Amino acid sequence: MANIQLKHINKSFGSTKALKSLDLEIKHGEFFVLLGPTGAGKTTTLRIIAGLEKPDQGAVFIDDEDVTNLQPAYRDTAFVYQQYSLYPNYNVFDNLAFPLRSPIRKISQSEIQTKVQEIANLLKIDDKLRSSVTSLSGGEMQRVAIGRALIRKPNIFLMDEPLSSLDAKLREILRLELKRIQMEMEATILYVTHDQVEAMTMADNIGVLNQGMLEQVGTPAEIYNRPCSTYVASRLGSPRINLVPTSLFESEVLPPGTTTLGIRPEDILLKDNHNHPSSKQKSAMTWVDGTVSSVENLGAEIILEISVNGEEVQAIADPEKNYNAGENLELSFLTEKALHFNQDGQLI
Amino acid sequence: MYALKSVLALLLFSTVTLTGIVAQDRYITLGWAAWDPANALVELSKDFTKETGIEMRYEFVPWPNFADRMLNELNSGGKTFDVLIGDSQWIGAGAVYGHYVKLNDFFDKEGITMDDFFDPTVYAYSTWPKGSPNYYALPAMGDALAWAYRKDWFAKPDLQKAFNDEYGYSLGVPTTWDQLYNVCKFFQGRVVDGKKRYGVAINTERGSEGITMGVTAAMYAWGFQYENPNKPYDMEGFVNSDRAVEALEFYKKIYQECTPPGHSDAYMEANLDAYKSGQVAMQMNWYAFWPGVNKDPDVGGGKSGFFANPDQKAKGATLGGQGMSVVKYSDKQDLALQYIKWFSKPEVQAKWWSLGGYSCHKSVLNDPGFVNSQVYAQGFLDSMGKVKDFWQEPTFVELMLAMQKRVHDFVVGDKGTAKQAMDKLIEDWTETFEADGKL
Amino acid sequence: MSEQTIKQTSPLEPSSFSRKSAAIIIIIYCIISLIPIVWMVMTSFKSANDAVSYPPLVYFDPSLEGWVNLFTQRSRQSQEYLDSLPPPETWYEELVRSRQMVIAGPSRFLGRFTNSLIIGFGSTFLSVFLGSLAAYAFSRFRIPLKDDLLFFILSTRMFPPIAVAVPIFLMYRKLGLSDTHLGMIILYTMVNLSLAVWLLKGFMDEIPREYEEAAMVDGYTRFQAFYKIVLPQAMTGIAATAIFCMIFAWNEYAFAVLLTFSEAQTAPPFIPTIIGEGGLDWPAIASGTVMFLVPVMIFTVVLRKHLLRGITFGAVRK
Amino acid sequence: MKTWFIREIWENVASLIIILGVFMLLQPFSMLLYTYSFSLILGGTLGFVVVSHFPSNRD
Amino acid sequence: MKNTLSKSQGLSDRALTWLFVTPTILLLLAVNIYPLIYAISMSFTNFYANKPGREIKFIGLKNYIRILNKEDIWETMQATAHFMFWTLLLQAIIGLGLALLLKRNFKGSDILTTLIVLPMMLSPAVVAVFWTYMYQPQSGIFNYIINYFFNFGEFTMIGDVKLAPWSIIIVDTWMWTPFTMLICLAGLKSIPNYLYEAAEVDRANTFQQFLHITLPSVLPFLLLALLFRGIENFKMFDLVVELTGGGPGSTTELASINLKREAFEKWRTGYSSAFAVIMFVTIFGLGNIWVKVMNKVKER
Amino acid sequence: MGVLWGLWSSVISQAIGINLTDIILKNLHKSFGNFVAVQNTDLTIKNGEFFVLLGPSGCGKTTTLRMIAGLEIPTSGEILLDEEDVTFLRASQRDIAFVFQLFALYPHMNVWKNLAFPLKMQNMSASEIKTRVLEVAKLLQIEHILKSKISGLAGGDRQRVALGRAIVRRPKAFLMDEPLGTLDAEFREQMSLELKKLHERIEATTIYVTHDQIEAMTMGDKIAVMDQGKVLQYGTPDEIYSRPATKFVGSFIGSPAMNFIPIESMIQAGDTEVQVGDQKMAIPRQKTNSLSNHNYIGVRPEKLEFDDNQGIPGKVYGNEYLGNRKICTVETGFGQLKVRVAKDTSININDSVRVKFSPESAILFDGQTELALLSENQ
Repeated sequence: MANIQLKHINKSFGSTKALKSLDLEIKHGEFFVLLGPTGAGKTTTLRIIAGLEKPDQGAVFIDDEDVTNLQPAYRDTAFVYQQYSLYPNYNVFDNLAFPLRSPIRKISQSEIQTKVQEIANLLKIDDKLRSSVTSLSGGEMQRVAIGRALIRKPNIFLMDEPLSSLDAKLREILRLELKRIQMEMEATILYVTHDQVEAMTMADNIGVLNQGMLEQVGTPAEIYNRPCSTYVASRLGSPRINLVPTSLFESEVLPPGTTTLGIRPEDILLKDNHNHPSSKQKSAMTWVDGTVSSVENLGAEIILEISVNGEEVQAIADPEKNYNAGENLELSFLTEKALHFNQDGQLI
Repeated sequence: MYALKSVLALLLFSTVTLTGIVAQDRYITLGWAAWDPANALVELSKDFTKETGIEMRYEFVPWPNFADRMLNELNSGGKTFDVLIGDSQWIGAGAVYGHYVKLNDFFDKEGITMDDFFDPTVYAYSTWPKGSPNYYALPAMGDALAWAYRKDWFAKPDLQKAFNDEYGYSLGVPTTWDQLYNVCKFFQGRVVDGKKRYGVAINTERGSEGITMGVTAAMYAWGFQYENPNKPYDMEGFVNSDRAVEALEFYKKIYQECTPPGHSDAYMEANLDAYKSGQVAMQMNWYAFWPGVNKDPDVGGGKSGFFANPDQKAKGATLGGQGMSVVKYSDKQDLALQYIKWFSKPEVQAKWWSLGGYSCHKSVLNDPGFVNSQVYAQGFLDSMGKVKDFWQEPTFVELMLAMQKRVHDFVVGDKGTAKQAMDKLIEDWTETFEADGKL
Repeated sequence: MSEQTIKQTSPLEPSSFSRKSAAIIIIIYCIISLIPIVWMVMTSFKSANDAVSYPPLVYFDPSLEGWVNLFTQRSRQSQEYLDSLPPPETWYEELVRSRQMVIAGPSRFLGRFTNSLIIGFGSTFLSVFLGSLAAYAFSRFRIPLKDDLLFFILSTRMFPPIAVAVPIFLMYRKLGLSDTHLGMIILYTMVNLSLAVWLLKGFMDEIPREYEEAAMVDGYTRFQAFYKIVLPQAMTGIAATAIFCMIFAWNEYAFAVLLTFSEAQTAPPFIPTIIGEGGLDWPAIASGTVMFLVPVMIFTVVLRKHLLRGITFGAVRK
Repeated sequence: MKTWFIREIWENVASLIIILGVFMLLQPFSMLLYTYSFSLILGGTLGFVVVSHFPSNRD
Repeated sequence: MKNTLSKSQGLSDRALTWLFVTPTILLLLAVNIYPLIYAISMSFTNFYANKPGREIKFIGLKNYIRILNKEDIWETMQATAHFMFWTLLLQAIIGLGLALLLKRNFKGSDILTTLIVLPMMLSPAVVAVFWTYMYQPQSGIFNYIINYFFNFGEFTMIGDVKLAPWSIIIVDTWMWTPFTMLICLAGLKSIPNYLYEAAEVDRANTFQQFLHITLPSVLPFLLLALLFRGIENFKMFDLVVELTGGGPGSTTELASINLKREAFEKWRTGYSSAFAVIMFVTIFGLGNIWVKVMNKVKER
Repeated sequence: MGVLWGLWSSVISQAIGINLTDIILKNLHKSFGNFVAVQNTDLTIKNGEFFVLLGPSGCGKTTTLRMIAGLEIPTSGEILLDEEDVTFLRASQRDIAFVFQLFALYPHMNVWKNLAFPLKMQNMSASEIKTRVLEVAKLLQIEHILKSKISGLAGGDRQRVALGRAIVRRPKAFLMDEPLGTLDAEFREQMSLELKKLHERIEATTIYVTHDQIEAMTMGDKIAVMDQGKVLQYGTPDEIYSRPATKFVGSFIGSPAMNFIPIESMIQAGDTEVQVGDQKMAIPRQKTNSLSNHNYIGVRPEKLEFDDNQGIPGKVYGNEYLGNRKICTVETGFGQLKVRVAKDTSININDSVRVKFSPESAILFDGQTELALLSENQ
């Protein structure tokens, strides 16, 4: 296990700049998630660490050693892909054994046998060892792929959206298991995803990438609660954060320069015949009028889209209550829960 | 990977087995056309191997490819052949470009003299420049274009009567081209022995030399000349003379009116085929084939007669035949010369004739028994007495191919007039001679 | 509208009537287009006389004459000579004797056939070997002027053989390569290489890079990854390419007729020159043709799934 | 300025010239057209090679 | 674990690129580009390959001028054009027709496709020899079958000035219609079914679907096939040489056959090199167009 | 009332130019060879309704949709469109629009031609086509790409063009087969919103097929949940979430899914508690008997809570932070249970906890039929 440092990495493909002076540090035993939309530079970062891509500028350190010019084979990383991770010309056993058989590793046949067996047991695929990989289901394939990464206990696991090709239910299960395995093995994982739920639920630390630049690094709670920019704020949380002009809640006392307020939907309070906030809360709030424009019942909660002075605001409401489109209500929020952003979208 | 490996293994294996084949040392390779006389030569040469211990190998190339193949070989300096029996017209190129070994010294040393050989054959098959005492080949196979006819049909009384009714003279061997035409026309489409027959099979082939060899047979009979006898390479008025044009038109008339359907690209084999299968009453072909025809189960055994090229306004016959040369690029010239020495012996020449080869040796031809030894022997002598040959220039092939095209386009391709064809031929030939520096 | 009138499950599928009529037309076309091939096989079992009989014979007494003629050289002999020979030992000798001939030796056909095999396999191996290397590089690496290089490679295939043959003939004459197996192997490799590169590049493009990258991360070099991961996966493609190269080399005529004469001559220029007793020996030619074409037909049937890519340089895939 | 160097358009122009040249080469109507066909084909082909290096308008 | 890794590095990608590409490029340079340049340089001379020792003179564009003013060669181009025009037309119509029929996917269409494809895979030269047998005026099965239906009496396909051009068109069409068919079939199969369904719900009738969906989709494929066949037939040699040898007269003497005669029979090397250059510039030009169409088709 | 509604809808349809249509499926059945894709389906889709067919892949929802469109022919049953039996009519004779999962835009035509195609097929005049296309392009805000090639379009634009092609003809009904399935997750959210708004504007009868339960819940006026060719439940999103008719519906709807606690006893009418392991737990009063003695209690994650004293004992296996909430996975003797708790709940992995639920939130499912057992709560 090792720590990883990227220093001032620049990388361009033709005229597009994939990474712009990226600095990143991943500590030993950390589950680090790089979050960003397609094209943000997540995968490029991963490939630079693996050695599959060379940075135009900057250096990569693994365990404080400069590996920028080292071939992938000698970096001892493990890569798990979204798909195509398994070699279709080998069966499950051979796929698992493949990294161990590398000529630079010189591991005896019997040792390989034991190690494969161990990993197969851990991942509950021991009954599939002799199957051809093409006969496996999607979930089993991804287990084998993760197993092949685990088997040689590399410096670092690099995972490129490994769960995104699976269906929702399976994703939920593997998410949980992957986190458990990482904790038990104390593995260092750099995990790339565009799915904020995966990032929030698994990461020790999240790095939010935007157009080749790292916007913010922090624990899920830090990033959720104190996003440094409107970009980061809107990447996390479902339903999305409300970013509204300050004019909407005029009476607020705001820090100078604030142009946008960020209020999470769950922090919007509703005052109507259904809702009675406590008197202590009441004092800190300004109430405005709004009209329900649509109601989305997700079962466990209701998402109300409320139109306030021409702005659409989303709020989470109790599913027990009955709302109808066109209904008028008053809404507010707790001052301390609001995030203040300036003109450039930066947190004040 | 296994597939790749096995392919590689197979490749190696086949290469190894192949290289194993080439081993022997004392042998020579003789190249000739694939036809009946070649088989006779194989039979004849068994004696040579017996005498000298030198093994003989052969490469007989089918006629349509013969010139192509051999000239390719010579032009690329190939060592495949030691002895080559090549067409008379190749002598020029063989001598000028040094493909053939000049044989004068060898003849002198071994006491072989060209005086022992029939003069027209020496002139045609072995000298360059023509008629000079520079010998590049030993006359090996005398040949000329002649005709075979169905003697058995000609003898049928009902046909004789019908012919007489139509033409006013009796059906027999034609002595002029007019008569030849009458006979052809008579048989064209006639039912004989219950089957539909056609007049004649003549040369029409485009690819090598076929139609030229046929057309010149007619042209010579009309008195055709290639050039002004007083001014070499002056062709205007000779090549496209009225006689030449008339002969060409006559040939086309025969082609259009008297040949079997589809006879548009025929030379030796096709003519033989048509004749042997009973399609035609007559065929044009080389003497070389007559022994085979005479022995043929269907048309041989007296059913066929043979006659020399008929005359019209002049005497003439198209020369065929070949001389035997030693290839300059050969590594075994000594062995090859040994073979030529053996072949020139009178007793070998005599056996050569008896096996079906056409000897050019005077001891054979002047033998009193010669004329009666075969039914076609007299004709052969007659023909050889009046043969004429095509250009024997080093640029022979270009000249030949030009004539092939012009003549074939007119006769078979039905393009333009005879005069135009001959005019264009002069253009082509002039171009060639100019490029060669002769004009 | 009643239920019976519609039998197909989807209204867009062709009705069974239209399927049947399509099938009938196709079958008729198929029969017509197969007549030459069937006729060829039949002719190979005819006697020389039956082969040229009029009207053409559909029912005939099968004879192996054509096949015997294909493999032997014969010479016609007089009856007396034949009588003087010891009785024939084999069935084919007997057959030849019955035509008043004796076997003078084996024909050249087998040699030409072997030449076809050697040159075919040799050039196929070379072009697939070099082609897969080049195809991998073109598929994976950034190469300057890649598109131009690829077009250049492709264009070499399109050149008319006759046009290229002139300088090649002269070059080979200088190098002593004319009429040699090696010369023909190099030549056919050159022609096939473009097909091989294009086809194999197509196959390799379809193998996701992730596979070899995973292998490289797993501790293998790029070359090992190519060898262990890419090649095995491209195996069907390689096999298909190999067979296409083989078929090309097998069928090629123009170069063969211009650059080979005897030593290295392949079958296509030879078969038309099979001579019988005066004229073309059709049953022998038919036999040679059958023997020459059957391997290709078998390949075609086996390979039908890959056919399309091969014949169009991989432009169209199924 | 930039719009003058669009590959697709010029490729079509070059293709048309080549096709016109090939037509002239093969037509049975006029010897004159035949005589000048090769210049057109050669020009079109060389032109094609040049214009195929212009930037594509899809980039 | 890390210590077990040996530090010797494999070949870099760049080195590997050159290692992989160079042999191919070198071979093609040696056996293709060198001869090509050689041919171009010879085309400006009066070189005769069968006349060793003869002075080789630079004669500029004279060879080109002669070829481009020579009626004989123009005529071979016309013969080639006649051959190309009809083969392409027939193959387009029959090939597309067959493909449309085969697309109906009846039982056994797979096997029938394979059988139809057979002629295409055979050696043209060998096949041609056999067709000459079938074209025999009396014993040939082709003539027999035609006479069975139409009774033209005795006729000869390859010997007749009027019929010979058709004899080669028939064989080429027989051989290569499957090619057009296969590619059209691929084009047809590449049309996703949902396009027809979309057209159906957009209320297009069957004919309109053919006109607006099938035809536009299959046309690029057909063009690809025809261009390819056009290039192939422009340089056609083997099939026709063995079938008619260019005859009767010069009626089927295609450009390649004429070139072969000039180069390998008359040995006018310089002259024929110029002819060769004209042919491959033409093909190179058409090839560019072909690749353009191919890339368009590939994008689908 | 009915008369009024009819009048009102015809007024709307006149205004927008779209006919409103009832779609009725009667005992619809479809099999491919031995495989039964859809069995005995009865559904009524009302005028102007946004109707969602929801189910996992292969459940028969798409086949049902295609039968309504006329792209498949039912094995048996009837389809009524506006009271007309269209069961055996071809799609082109039905006047419906279909939005395909892969959009099915004509690749060789540009956007304009794609939009104009359906109108052209009706031999509409060129000028009218132009007005209509422009109108639709404006509605969908795709005026700027009208001349673009299809291959150059982004997913969202293709989606809009596909919708536009459906709208432009003003059909009787829209059928959509997972139209958002191929879009990126982020984009999907936005498009589903747009789609819903579009529907609110034009109010056309829409049948929407999806496998994504969130899409179904947020967009559908009515949802029919299908599995293995059968419609399991049919109702409003709320009904389907809170009162799943079968165990499958419970597990298919909701994220995370409903928890199922197995119980090994018969349920009798009148029961108010069940034995779970070694403790008794309160349930709503049951109205029917179960058929088997392997049954399940179904509880939604948000209805489970931690308790110090009572409930099912277990260990925290996973603890997933989601910003506004947490999902705890608890390993118990009855399998893993997912508990949704507030975001500030402090809980750690491997903590020992007890999980309980309020009696009224439990739904019991018969182990044999997997149907929900009726209780007084419903």
